[in-house]
Amino acid sequence: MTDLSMPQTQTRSQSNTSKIALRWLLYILLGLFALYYLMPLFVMLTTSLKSLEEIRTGSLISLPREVSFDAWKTAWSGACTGIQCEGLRPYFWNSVLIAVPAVFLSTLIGALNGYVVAQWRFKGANIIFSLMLFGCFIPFQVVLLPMARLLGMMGIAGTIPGLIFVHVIYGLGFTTLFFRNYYVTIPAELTKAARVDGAGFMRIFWSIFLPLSLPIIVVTVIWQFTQIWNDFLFGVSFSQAGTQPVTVALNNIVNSTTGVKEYNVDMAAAIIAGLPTLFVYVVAGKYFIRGLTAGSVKG
Amino acid sequence: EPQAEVLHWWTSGGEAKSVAVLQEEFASNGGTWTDMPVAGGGGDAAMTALRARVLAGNAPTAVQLKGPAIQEWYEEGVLADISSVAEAEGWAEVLPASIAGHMMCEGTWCAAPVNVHRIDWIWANADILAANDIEMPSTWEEFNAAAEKLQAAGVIPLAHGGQSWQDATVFEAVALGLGGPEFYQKALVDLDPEALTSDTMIQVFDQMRTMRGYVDENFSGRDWNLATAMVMNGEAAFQIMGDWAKGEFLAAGKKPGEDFLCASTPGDGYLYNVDSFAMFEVEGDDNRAGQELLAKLIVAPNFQEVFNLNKGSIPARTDVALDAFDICAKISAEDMGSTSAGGSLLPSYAHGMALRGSQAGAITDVVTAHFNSDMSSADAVQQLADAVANSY
Amino acid sequence: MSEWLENHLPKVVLAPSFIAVLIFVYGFIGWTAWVSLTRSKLLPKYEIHGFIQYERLFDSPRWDTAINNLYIFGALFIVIAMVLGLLLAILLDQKIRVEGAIRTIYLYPMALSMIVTGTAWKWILNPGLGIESMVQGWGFPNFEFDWLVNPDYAIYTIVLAAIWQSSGFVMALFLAGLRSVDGEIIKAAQVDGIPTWRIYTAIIIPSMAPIFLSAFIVLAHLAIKSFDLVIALTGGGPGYATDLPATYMYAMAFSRGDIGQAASSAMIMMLVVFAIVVPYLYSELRAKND
Amino acid sequence: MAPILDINKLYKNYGPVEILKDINISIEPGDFLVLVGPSGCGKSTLLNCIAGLEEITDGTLAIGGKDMTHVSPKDRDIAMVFQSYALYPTMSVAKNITFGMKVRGVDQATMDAKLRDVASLLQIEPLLHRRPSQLSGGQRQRVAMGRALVRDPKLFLFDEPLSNLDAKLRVEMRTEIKKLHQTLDASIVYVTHDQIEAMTLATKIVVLKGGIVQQIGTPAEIYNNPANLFVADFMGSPAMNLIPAQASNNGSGTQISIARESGETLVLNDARNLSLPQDVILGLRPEDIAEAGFRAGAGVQEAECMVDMVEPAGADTYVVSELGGKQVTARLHAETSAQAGKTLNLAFDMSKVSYFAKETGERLN
Amino acid sequence: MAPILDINKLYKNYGPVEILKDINISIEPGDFLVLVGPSGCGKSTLLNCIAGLEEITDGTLAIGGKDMTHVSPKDRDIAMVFQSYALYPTMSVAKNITFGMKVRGVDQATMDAKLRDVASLLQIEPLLHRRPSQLSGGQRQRVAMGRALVRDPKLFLFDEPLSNLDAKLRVEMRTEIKKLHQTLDASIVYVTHDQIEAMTLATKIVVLKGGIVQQIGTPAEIYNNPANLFVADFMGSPAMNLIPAQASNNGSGTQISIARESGETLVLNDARNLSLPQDVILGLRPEDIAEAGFRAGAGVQEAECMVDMVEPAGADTYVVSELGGKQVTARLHAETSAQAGKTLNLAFDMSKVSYFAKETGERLN
Ligand SMILES: Nc1ncnc2c1ncn2[C@@H]1O[C@H](COP(=O)(O)OP(=O)(O)OP(=O)(O)O)[C@@H](O)[C@H]1O
Ligand SMILES: Nc1ncnc2c1ncn2[C@@H]1O[C@H](COP(=O)(O)OP(=O)(O)OP(=O)(O)O)[C@@H](O)[C@H]1O
Ligand SMILES: [Mg+2]
Ligand SMILES: [Mg+2]
Repeated sequence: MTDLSMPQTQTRSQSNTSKIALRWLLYILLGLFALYYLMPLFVMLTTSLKSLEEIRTGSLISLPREVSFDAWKTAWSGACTGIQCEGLRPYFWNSVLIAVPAVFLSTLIGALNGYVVAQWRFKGANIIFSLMLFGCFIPFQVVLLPMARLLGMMGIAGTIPGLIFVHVIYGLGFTTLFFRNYYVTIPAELTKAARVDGAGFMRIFWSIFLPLSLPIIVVTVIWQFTQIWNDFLFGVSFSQAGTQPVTVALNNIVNSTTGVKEYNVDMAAAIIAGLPTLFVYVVAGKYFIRGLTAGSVKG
Repeated sequence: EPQAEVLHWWTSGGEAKSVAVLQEEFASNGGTWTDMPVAGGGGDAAMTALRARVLAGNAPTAVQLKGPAIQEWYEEGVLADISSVAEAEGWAEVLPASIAGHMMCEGTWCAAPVNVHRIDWIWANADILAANDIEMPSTWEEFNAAAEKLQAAGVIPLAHGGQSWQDATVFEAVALGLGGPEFYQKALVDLDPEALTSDTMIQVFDQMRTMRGYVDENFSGRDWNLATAMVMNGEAAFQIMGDWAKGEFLAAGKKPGEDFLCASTPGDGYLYNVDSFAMFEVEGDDNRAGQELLAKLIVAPNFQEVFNLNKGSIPARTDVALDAFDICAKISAEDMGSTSAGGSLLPSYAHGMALRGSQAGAITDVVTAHFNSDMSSADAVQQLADAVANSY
Repeated sequence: MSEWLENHLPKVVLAPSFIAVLIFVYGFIGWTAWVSLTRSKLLPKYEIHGFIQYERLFDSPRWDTAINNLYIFGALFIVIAMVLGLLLAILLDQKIRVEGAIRTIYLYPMALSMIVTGTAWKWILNPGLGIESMVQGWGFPNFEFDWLVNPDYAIYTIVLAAIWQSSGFVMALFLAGLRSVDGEIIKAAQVDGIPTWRIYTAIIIPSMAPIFLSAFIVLAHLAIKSFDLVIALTGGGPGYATDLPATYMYAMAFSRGDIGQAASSAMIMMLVVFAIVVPYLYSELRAKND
Repeated sequence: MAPILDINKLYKNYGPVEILKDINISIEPGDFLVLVGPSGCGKSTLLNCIAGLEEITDGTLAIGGKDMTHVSPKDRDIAMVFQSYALYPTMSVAKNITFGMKVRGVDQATMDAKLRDVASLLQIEPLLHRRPSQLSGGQRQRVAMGRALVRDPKLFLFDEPLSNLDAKLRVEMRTEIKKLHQTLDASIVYVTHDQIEAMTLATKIVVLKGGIVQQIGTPAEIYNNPANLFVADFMGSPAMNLIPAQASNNGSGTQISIARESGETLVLNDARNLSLPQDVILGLRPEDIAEAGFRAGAGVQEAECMVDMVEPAGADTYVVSELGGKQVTARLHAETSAQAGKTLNLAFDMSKVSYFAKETGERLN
Repeated sequence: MAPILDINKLYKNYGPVEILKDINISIEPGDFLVLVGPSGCGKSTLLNCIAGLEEITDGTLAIGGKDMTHVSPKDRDIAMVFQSYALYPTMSVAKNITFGMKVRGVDQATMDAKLRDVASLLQIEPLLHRRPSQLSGGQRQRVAMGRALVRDPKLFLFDEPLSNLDAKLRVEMRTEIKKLHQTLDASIVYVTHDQIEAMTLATKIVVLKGGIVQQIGTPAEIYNNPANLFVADFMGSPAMNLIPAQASNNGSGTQISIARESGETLVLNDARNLSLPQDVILGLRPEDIAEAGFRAGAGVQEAECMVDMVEPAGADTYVVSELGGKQVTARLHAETSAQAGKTLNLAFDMSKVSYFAKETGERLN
C-alpha cells in the first residue's frame, strides 16, 4: 500500500496547520472534480423532474420549480416507442434476456480461454491470443453487414440468441485478455499439484481456478454488462420486432425527427435505461478496483 | 390471414399515434401488425437495421422509405410489385403526377405514399410581427429588411438549429426562392453543372451568408423544436422549417393565424417531402396478403385524412376533403394543387426526395461547411461542383 | 482416444474461439477489404473496380477533416484522460475518508451510454443554455464559453465529454497500479529524504509503465471507435467540423448508401489501429515469454 | 557519550490494537543492536517508529541525543535497508544510490566521489549502469546497502536484509555486513527472525515477543542465560532442550529427577546450591550434551540413554533421545558410532543448565 | 529388488537450450535421495520430469520397475510437495488433502479414514476446517505433506519444501520429515539448495550444476570426499576452505607450502604418500582447523596465524585468518580467547585434507 499521507511531520505546530490546509485543498479539489462528473447527471435528473411547460420556458439547467414524477411514470410505462405506448418496460426484459446469457457465456468462455493461454501454453497459443486481442479493436460498424449475412445464413437473424451470439463473439477479446492477465499471476505449481493429484484439464479449471477468480469475474462482468447493456448498434441492426433491447426503445423515445420532444420523459427514460449499469457500478465498484489490482492491469 | 411487419421511424408522441391509426385499420381488416420502430437520425438508424435485415434474408414486409431511395432499393432487386393494388385502387388518378413518379419503379408500383410534407414554410410569431409592424415577407429582400428591423429591435430575426439537415432546409428554400423552380430543378434535381456554378448559385450562398447574421450565437447543434420554442416564446421572430413545426406550436396550445403565422418561404414553387412505404419481397401468402392490404389502406382516403390530421402534413391524394384541417394545411394543399399544375411542385433535396443519398450528402456537406465558416460564396460554389462530381 | 482428448483438451477448448475470431474478425476484415475495391452502393457488390473508392476518399475534404479531427481528438483525449486519471488516482490515494463514494462518482460515467448523456452535455455546453449563461447570470457578463458552436473549437467539446466518460476508468486503472506498488519502496524514499511529489514523479509513476500502456491501449481504442459521442453531442457539426472517421464511415454506409466508400474508410481506420496495436502486442508478449 | 539511540517508554497502537508496549532501549555509538522475535511480534513496526515512518503513540525517541519523536524521517539522519531491498525499479544502480543526494542538492563532484567510494567498498562498480531487475539477489542487497552507506548517517536501520537470499548467500552477506560494521564503526539497528544471524552479528540483542521486550543483552548473555523459556527456546539452533524435571536440594547441591519413557528415572546432580521449587523446567543446549568420554569438567555427569534418531549433519551429528517426555537433542562429533535403537552413554554438562519456573517460564538461577 | 526409480540417459531441452544432460540416477526402495545444486541448475526441471509434468527429450525413466517415460502424472503413482506448497487456496485443509482421492473416486469412508490418519500423524486435526490463507508457513507445509502422504504412493517428490520457512521452523520441519521418512519407510526424491538440509536428510545425494551431475554419493562421501572444487565449495557451511598451495613429495609424505600475506610461508606435512602435481588447491573444512591443544591425532599440525575476525555464533566461534590469499575460517569452541588482530596457534588436521587440481578442479586424492 502506498500511503504517502502518513508522516509529513515537521515540528508539531507547524505541521498541523499546513497539514490541515493541505487536506482542505485536497478535499476541495476532489469535490470540484466530483461536480464535473456529476453535472450531466444533475441536469438529467432535474430535467426529468420538471414539467414540459417549465422546460420550454425556463433554463434547461436550473432546479425544477415544481417536482413532478409524471415523466418517470410515462417513461417507464406510457411513452410511445412506436405504435405501442407502453414505455420502456417491455424492452427491459429483452435486454435482460440478452445481457445475462451473453455476459455469462462470454465470461465463461473468456475464463476458459484465459486459462488455456496462461496455464497450458502450447506452441502458437500466444499467436492465437494476439489474434483474439486484435478483435477488441475492430470498429463494430465494419462488421454489421457481413454479420447480418452470416446470422441470416445461420437462421438466427433477428432473434435473441442471435444477439447473444454477436455479443459473445465480440466480447471474447476483452474477456480473454482479462482472464489471461489474471491467470498468469497464479503460480504454475498449482496446476502441477492438481495434475499429480490426478485431476484433468476441466477438473482443475472447475475446482481450482474458477473458485479463485472472483475478483476478475467481477471486473469482467462489470465490463461486459456495461458494454452489452449499453449497446445500440448491434441491438438495432440484429433485432426485429419483439426482440429489441432497451437502448433501441430509449432511442425511439428520445430520437424523434419531426415529433414533439418531451425532454423530461427523455431524461427519465435515459436514467431508467441506465439504472442497471449504474447499480452494478455502485454495488460492485469497490470489487472493480480490487479486481484490477489483483492482476488484470499488469498487462 | 394478412400479416405485416412494418419498419418505420415514427416513434414518439403524435407520430406514433398517427401510425397507430393505420395499425387499427389493418387489424380491423383482419391483419396482424408487427411493429418495428427504429428512430434516430431522420431514419439513418432504421436504414442501418434495414440493410442488416435484407442481408440476413428476412426483410420486413413494409418499410418507411422515400424518394430516390425507393428506386435504389428496387435496383437491388428486393422490392415487391404492388401494381395490382395500385391499379385496382386507381392511384394514378388521385395522386399528383410528380408524387406518383416517386412510387413507381420502372413502370411498376413499388411504394405507397402516406402524406405530403411541405418543406418551404416560414413560421412567425404573430405578436412580434405586429409589434414591429412587419408583414410576412414575400421576397427575400423583404425578409432581409424585416430581419434588420427586428435585429435593431433586439429580437433574434431567425430561429435556427445548426444541424446540417436544418442548414440544408434553409438552403433549398433560399435556392427555390431566389432562383425559381426552374433553377431549382436544374441545380438540385438534375445536378446540372452549369446551374450549380451559376451566378444565381452565388447569390444563393450570399443570401445564406446574410442569414447567418440573423441567427443567434448559440444555434449550433440546436434541435429544431428548440428553435420553434424560441419563436413561440417571442425570443425569435421567424423559423424556416417543414410543416411538422406546426405540431410543436399546437402542442403548446398556440393557435395558427393568431399566435403564430405560417406562410411559404419567399418565392414560387413548392418543395415536398412525401413519406411512403415501400413493399419488400417477402415469403408466404400471409405476408403478401398483408402487404397488399397495407398498401390499399395507406392510400385509402380514410387513413390519409386521419393520419395527416394527426401528423400536421396533408394527404398525398388530392381527393380528400380538407374541412377538418387547419389553415396552414389548407394553404399547403391548395399550393400543391396549383404548383402541380404549373410544374413547380418539386422534390425537397434536403429531405432526400430529389437525389440519391451520396449526392445529397455531398451537397449538404458544402452547404453546412459554408454556413458554419467564413467561406466565400465563390469558393462554396466551386466546392459544390467538385463534391457533386465526386459523388457520382 | 480419451487419452488423446485429455492431452489435446486445451487446444480443443481454444479452437471454437479461435475459429470464431478467424471468421468474425479476420474474415470480415477481408470482406471489407474486398468491398472497398468495388462500387458497392446501397448493398455490397462483389465486382472489383480497383482503387477508385480510395481516390474518392482522399479527394474528400470531409475525410480530411475527419482524419485531422482524429489526430486532434485522439492526442488530446488520450493525454488529458491519462493525466487527469493519474492525478485523480494520486489524490484519491491520500487516505481519503469517503474514497468509495468519490470513486463511484468518478467511475459512473462509464456506466451510461452516450446516447443519453450526450444530450445533457449538449445543453451544458450550449452557450445560451448552459455554463456560459449560468456564469453570466452570476454577474460575469463577459464570460464566454462557446466552443460547442464554434467550428474551430467544437472538437474540443467532444474531447471534454469523452474525458468525462473515460477518465474515471483510467483513474481506476492507475489507482489499482498505485495500490500494487511495493510499500517498502516508498518508505525507502521517505527515509532517503525525497519529497512526496518527487516520490511520485521519479519513482512511482515511472514504475507503472505497464499500466500506462494498458491505459493507452484502452483509450486509443475508444478514440478510434468514438461514435455515439459525436452523434449525440454535435452530430458531426457545426458543418462537419467534428466528424471522425467512425462517423464518416457510418454516414457513408448507412445514410448515404455508399458502402464502397465506407469500406475504404474502414480499411484506413483499421490500418491506424494496426499501427497502434501491433507494437503493443509485440512488446507485451515478448515480455511475458521470458 | 550520549546514547546514539534512546527509546523511552515507547507505545505504538494501530487503532485499538497495542502493537508495541513499553519499549525501553538505548544503544551507544558503534553498537550493533539486533531485534529478534517471531513473525508479527512488532520488529518492523519498531524499526519504522525509529525511522519516523510510523507515528508513535506514546513515549519519546532520541537519536544522537536529540529528541526526534515528531521529526520527519528525512531529518532524522538515518538510513534504512529493507527486506525487499526497495530499490527504485526504473533507475540504474548509480541513480539508486545517488538519488537521495541529488534531491538534497549535493553537487555533482561530491556525488561522484561518494558513489565511487561506496561502489568500491561494496564491489559493485561493474553493476552501476544496470537496472535492479538485472541483478541477482545478492547484488540487489549490496545496492540497497550502498544506498544507505552513501548517506553516512548517524544510525543504520536494517529490516531483515538477508531473508530473501538463499542459505549460502545469506552466510556470505552476513560476514560482509559484519565486516562493514567493523570497518565503518557504524551504529546499527538490525531486524531479523533468524537467531543465528542475531548471534553472529550483534553486540546487543533485544528479544521481542508480542510487542514486549523479553530480554536485552549481549549475545552471550542471551545464549547462556536466557531470561525465560521463550528466549531459551527461541535462541539457538537446534533449540535448547527444555525438559520438565523435579528438583530437590540435598544440601551440597541440587538433585534433579527426570522421568523417562522406559520408566526408570534419570537422576542428575547439579553441584550449585540453588533454591528451586519442586517442579522446574531444565534447559540444556545440545552442545552441552556430548558422548561420554568426550567432555570432562566438574559439572559433567553421565547417563545411559536410548537413541531414537541419528542425524548426521556434516561437521556434527545430532542424536535425539527421549527424556521427560521431550525429544532431547545432543550434538555429537561427526564420527560418533551412535545408532538409532541402541543405547548410548551421554555426558550432561550440569554447570551449564538453566532452570525455569514451570508456570511463569521465568528463569530461576 | 528392482530400483524404485531408474533414470537412464535423460536429456531435457527447452527449445534449443539443454537444461539437463545425460542424467543417470537409480534409487532403491526406502532411499532418501536429495538433489542439491545452485539456483537454476535444473533441480526442479528434473523433478518435473520424474513427475511427468514435463516431457523428457531423450532417455528413459522407470518407476517401480515399470517404464514411465510417456505416462501421464496421474498414472505414475507419485506424490509431490511444492516449494510454494501449491495448496488449493479456495478449499479447506481437509478438502485440500482429500481432493486427489475424490478425483480418483475413492469412497467417502476410506477418504475420511485416511484423512484422519494423516491429520493425526501430522498433528493438524484442529486445522482441518481452515483455509490455507489462515495458516502459518509451517502449518501450510504440513498440509502440503498431508496431501502427499494420503496418496501412499510409490515415490514422494519434494521440491524445496522448506525454503519458504524461517530458520527456526526450517530446522523443526527438517526433523519431522526425517522422522516421517523413517516411520513410513517411504522412497523420496527431495530438492533443496540448502546443503545442511541435504546432509541431514539424505541417504543419497546428487549434486547438480548446470544440468550435469557432479557427484552421487552418501552424505559422508560427499562431505568428506567431494569429487571436485564445486562440490567441495557447495557442501558444508561455512564452506570448505580452499587454499592454493604448492605440493612436493618428500618420500615419507607430502609437503605442502602455503603463501601468506605476511610473506612467511606456511609449511604443513601430510603423512599420506600422495602423488600430486605442484600446483594444487588444498581443501580443509573449518571444523578440521581447531585451536591448538583442542585437537590431537596423527595428522594434526600446528601453526601460528593472525586472526582477522572473530565471529561468535552461540555454540561455536568462527575465526577468520588469511592463508594463500584466501579468507580461511576455523571453527573453534565457544569459549575461545581468540581476538581479532592477535595471533593464535591453530591446529590443522592434515588427515582430512582434500586436494584438487588447479585447472580442472577435479579431486586428486
Ligand atoms: N498498518 C497496520 N495496521 C494494523 N496492524 C498492523 C499494521 N501493520 C502491522 N500491523 C500488525 O502489527 C503486528 C506487528 O507487525 P510487524 O510488521 O511489526 O511484525 P514483524 O515482527 O516485523 O513480523 P515479520 O517478521 O513477519 O516481518 C502484526 O500483528 C501486524 O499484523
Ligand atoms: N519453461 C521453460 N522454458 C525455458 N527455460 C526454462 C523453463 N523452465 C526453466 N527453465 C530454465 O531451466 C533452468 C533450470 O530451471 P529449474 O527451475 O529446474 O532450476 P532449479 O534448479 O530448480 O532452480 P531453483 O533452485 O532456483 O528453483 C533455468 O536456467 C531456467 O531458466
Ligand atoms: Mg517485518
Ligand atoms: Mg526450483
